[in-house]
Amino acid sequence: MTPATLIPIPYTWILSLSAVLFVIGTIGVLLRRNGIAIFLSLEIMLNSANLAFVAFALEFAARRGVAVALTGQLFVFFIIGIAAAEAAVGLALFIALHRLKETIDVDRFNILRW
Amino acid sequence: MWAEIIVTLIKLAVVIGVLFTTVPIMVWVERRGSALIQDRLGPNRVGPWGLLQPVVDAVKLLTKENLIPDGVNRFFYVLAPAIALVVALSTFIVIPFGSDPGLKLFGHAIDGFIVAPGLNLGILYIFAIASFGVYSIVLAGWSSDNKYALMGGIRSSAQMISYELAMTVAVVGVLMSTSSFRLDSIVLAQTGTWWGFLPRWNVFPQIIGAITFIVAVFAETNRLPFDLPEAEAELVAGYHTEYSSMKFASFFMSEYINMVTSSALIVILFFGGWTLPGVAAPSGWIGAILTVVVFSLKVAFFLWFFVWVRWTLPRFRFDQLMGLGWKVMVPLSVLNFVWVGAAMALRIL
Amino acid sequence: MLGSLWLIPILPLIGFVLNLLLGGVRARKSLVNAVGVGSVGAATAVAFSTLWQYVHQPTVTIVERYFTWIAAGSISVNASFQLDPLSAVMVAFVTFVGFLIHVYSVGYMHGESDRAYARYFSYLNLFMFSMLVLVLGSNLPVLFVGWEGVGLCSYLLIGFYFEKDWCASAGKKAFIVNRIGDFGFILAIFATFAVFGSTEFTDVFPMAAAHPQQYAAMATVIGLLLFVGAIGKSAQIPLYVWLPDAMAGPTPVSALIHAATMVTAGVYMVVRCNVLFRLSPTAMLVVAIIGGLTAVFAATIGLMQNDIKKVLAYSTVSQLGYMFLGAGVGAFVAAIFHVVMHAFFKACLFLGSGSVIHACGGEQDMRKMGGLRKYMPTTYWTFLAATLAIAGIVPFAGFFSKDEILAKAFEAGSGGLNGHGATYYVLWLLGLAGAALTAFYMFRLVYMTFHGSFRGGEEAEHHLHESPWTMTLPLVVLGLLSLVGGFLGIPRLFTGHEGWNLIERFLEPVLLPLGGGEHAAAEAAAQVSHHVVGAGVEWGLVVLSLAVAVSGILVARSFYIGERAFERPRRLADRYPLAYKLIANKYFVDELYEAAVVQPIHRLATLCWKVVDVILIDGVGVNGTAFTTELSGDLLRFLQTGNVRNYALSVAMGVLLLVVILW
Amino acid sequence: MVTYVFLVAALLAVVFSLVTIAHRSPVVNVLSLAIVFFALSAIYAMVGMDFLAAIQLIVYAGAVLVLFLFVIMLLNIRSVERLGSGRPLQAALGAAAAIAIGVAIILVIARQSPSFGSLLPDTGKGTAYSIGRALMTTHLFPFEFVSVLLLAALVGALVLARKEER
Repeated sequence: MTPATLIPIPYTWILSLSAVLFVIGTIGVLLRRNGIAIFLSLEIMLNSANLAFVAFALEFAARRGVAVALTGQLFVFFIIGIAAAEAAVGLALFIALHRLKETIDVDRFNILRW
Repeated sequence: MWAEIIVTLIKLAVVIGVLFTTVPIMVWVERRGSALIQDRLGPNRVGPWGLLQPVVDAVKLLTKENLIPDGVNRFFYVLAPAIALVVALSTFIVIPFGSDPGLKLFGHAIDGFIVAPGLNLGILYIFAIASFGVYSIVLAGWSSDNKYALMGGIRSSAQMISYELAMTVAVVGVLMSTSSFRLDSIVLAQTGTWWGFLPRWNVFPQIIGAITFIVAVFAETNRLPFDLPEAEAELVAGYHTEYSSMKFASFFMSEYINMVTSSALIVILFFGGWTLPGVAAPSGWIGAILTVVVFSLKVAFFLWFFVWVRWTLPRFRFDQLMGLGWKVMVPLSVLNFVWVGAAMALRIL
Repeated sequence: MLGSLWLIPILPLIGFVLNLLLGGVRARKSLVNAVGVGSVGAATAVAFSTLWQYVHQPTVTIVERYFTWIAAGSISVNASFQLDPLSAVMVAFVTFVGFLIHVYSVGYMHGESDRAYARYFSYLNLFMFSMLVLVLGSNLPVLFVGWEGVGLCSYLLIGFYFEKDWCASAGKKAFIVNRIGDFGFILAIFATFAVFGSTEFTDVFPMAAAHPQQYAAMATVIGLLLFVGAIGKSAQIPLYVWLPDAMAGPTPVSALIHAATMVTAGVYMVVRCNVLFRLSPTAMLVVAIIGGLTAVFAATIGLMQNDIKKVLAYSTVSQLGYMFLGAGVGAFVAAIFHVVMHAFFKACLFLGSGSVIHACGGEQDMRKMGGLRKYMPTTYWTFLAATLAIAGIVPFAGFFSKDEILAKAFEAGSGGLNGHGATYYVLWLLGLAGAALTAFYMFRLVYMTFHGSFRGGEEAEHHLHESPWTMTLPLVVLGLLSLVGGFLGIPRLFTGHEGWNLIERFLEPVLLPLGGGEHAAAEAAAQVSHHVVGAGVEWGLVVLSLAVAVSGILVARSFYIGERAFERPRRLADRYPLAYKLIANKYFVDELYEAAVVQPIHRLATLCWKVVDVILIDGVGVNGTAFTTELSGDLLRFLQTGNVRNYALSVAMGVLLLVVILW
Repeated sequence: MVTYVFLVAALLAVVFSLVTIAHRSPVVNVLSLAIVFFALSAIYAMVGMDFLAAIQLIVYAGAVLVLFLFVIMLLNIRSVERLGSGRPLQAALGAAAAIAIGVAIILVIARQSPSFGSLLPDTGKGTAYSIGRALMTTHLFPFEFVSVLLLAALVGALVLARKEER
């Protein structure tokens, strides 16, 4: 294996980007009413988590001096898999809900209460 | 540094030039071919055998009024054909179209007959970029504010997602036996012969994968018998119903460029790329050019195959299309993948 | 076949599973026969070939371990089988008699529906499996598995006609009464674990035999607990009440389970654990007393029963009493000898009675029979042979075995075994009286059934017929065995030579010699007692018991044969009305149990239901919890807005809190 | 050069994720999210995780977002409400909570030393090789688990979206 070359950006930058994206996603989830928009915001949150994992993987590889940062990347793969599953089920849910009420405004679905 | 950029630019220019000239030739071939198959004459007025007909068509399209209908979402309406063309062109940069015995240009190694030699992702890159292709169709259909266009767009997205699966899994067999994403490695792995006469092409051990891939590619390029997104009998012209002039031409061109890319992929993955069994390419520029010619001939055959199939087979119904994709193509591709895995585990392959 | 003991029980188990499935698809009877009888037949063949090889082999005990069944800390129980002379004898006669009764059942049960037929044979096969596990098991838990298995089959088969209420309750009664005994047995297993750290026979018995003083006290406890189990399974006082009711099942079942095999499991178990019993004079005495009392007590009840199967049932209880008497006086070999002989003649009697019932169209009351001799000669002659055997007439099977037990009891009395000479004399007298009673009631049965004229009406007389060959063949085989079976164990007295007592020579190794001081002395005394009684006295005893038996037969003849039949018994009943009423009602034992045990438990159960269950559990426990939950839910539900975004906000707040906490 | 690429990608990601959550047209939302994914993919490729970059594009942009578009067109949603409209208290609290979380995280990050991660080297076989090995050996259980999850999601989506048979 060839020796690792340094990336000229600190991993904290990548982490900070991840944090910013996470906040944006959270705001989207909390403030949007449209179901699909909420899902899109969720995807942003998931991707910010992915980015954080990538950052940690790089940092881990650098500190340990290993050439390949695997575990962090694998986490990202699993998260992508879960995100795909979540999108499929979630969208199917919204199709079913739309059939019921002709809308996907989540504030209209408050029958889940006493 | 500069030499590298210049070499790359030259390669880019050659590739784009060839692609753009292939399109009118293909249009002519398609029209003459369909006439041949249907026992008609076809275009025969402009130039010898109507050869100049595509040129006239191009001029017509370029000079037509740039019309944007009322009620469309202008931004996406314009964006859609642009995406189509960009995607079609950018997939080609990882396709190796000839053998490079270490030639130099301006004192700089040309680094293979491939636009982006450093991209290890190869086939994965093509899949990644090609997956954006569906956006152009979906956006075109949606922004046109036309129910036929919308139907075409929805159909297209469903179709492309479905067949992308079969296509990807069919390729996995080749990737496994080569253990590389790089297309030039895949070609090199196919040199030589089995038992002295059978070319070492992937099509022979992986015939199921090859068939699945070819069928899936037909669906991905929206060609007959899978051209449901633009089925004229049902949807007028599908997602590009509302398009005219150069924007229509962009869709038109991207479809033909995709055909070229697909044919090139078929040749590289399953038919040995630029290699010929039992023939070693002569060294130097002449040998290199010869490999490019061999590759082009193979691609040309599959381009003709596209035309041939289009004018021979009838169109599927949409549910048949989806059923074929999910219930036949996906299992078949998985079968191929399992076969390759088993064969590799048993050291047959 | 030696080395694959598992094959013997597994064959009937396969038969059980197949027949269960065949019953589900209502298969034809011929198929069920092939599976049910075939599997037991195969098991019999395997058993006999195993026995043949075993007899020709010098090894005394063969233990086959299959897998560790229970492993918990220091306790470990193997699933393993053991072949030694005792289990060899048991396996041989269990499979043989079982096979004959399977054959007999083919004829007897042919009137059942296909489903019931398959069900019957599957239960019977399961019984064979369990019984073989019982006798082959090489430790107490495995033995217990078979023990419970035969109990279950007994329950299932007693309640075979479960659509009749009294049959179902007879099954329940058998099960519950047996459970009381099983409780003692389980405690005995635990005690064995606690004392010896193992329940393998090959571990426990040598250990106990080597250190008699050390284990004497615990041997009494374990022995008595084991005997409680034996009392339940082998229907001794006070738990005998289930056996007469068990006659509700089909007659072949009564023959196989409730006469020949299962009920002798208690005797087998006591003999198997003879080392423990021999260590404890108290346990031995208790066994002998219970056995002797039961022998006479059940015989007196048998005098006045009119149901042909009930007579045989009480006779079985009585004969089991003899076996325990034998075990209790240290004549373990004689006890097992009597088990085997009893299996032959009692199975023959039951099967004969089944043949009679079959001929009379299901009638079981002897007062409506009579004169059947001319209609069913085969049944009659085999029945007579078995009756002579049970009455103890020379040279039939029962003579040798019963006489051996009585002789041993007398020896115990005269030798003063364990210092209880007087008690053993009394027990010997009881046994002698029981022998007279046995001869009487058995011939009463024969005379009432087969002699005289038919009393069941012309219509029924018209239908009288001999049974088919599948039923008579087992009768003939068992009748012949009743005749000659006793020659397996001819005592020294007749031949002047120990060698002719084949069964005793074969079973000798089971009785491990005890080591150590005083017990060795007691043992020696018991050995000496063999020779305490001289040959003259022994001949006297033989003549005495024969005389007693013959007199019983003659009394029966004068009571129930000829012109004035039935007159004298009626006069006797009139003269002693109190005694008559007492015996005819079986000493009111069932009523006593009802009042003393069943009713109080019933009342306790009612109390538990009304107070504990309804008020405490349902009221306070269940409804109280529900009420509390509902109340808190009522109060907390206002937090539940139903708006998804509120929930999401709560999650976000929680994350914030978490970040702050983890700071 | 790499720094500039990173900064541009980061800027693109932030801007277009803001567009994603704020724009009123769902199609615009989806497309801007596609650009965000593209930017993240560029960052992954830049640090040497080329396989991850390709998967990010193929799965997210090529499949998940197309699914979103598909549903938007199926339900024919032309435009949605403004960001934060309705329930002002929820909106205010939500924004405050989100920003507080962000501030907290940034504060945590700020305490870390800004060390530099290492660029993953080109081993010739690409990262796909080692990732594939890891998925089939040390991480086989989660890998199989995800495949079961996807199957469950497939069935679940079919059941949920199917029309009720009357």
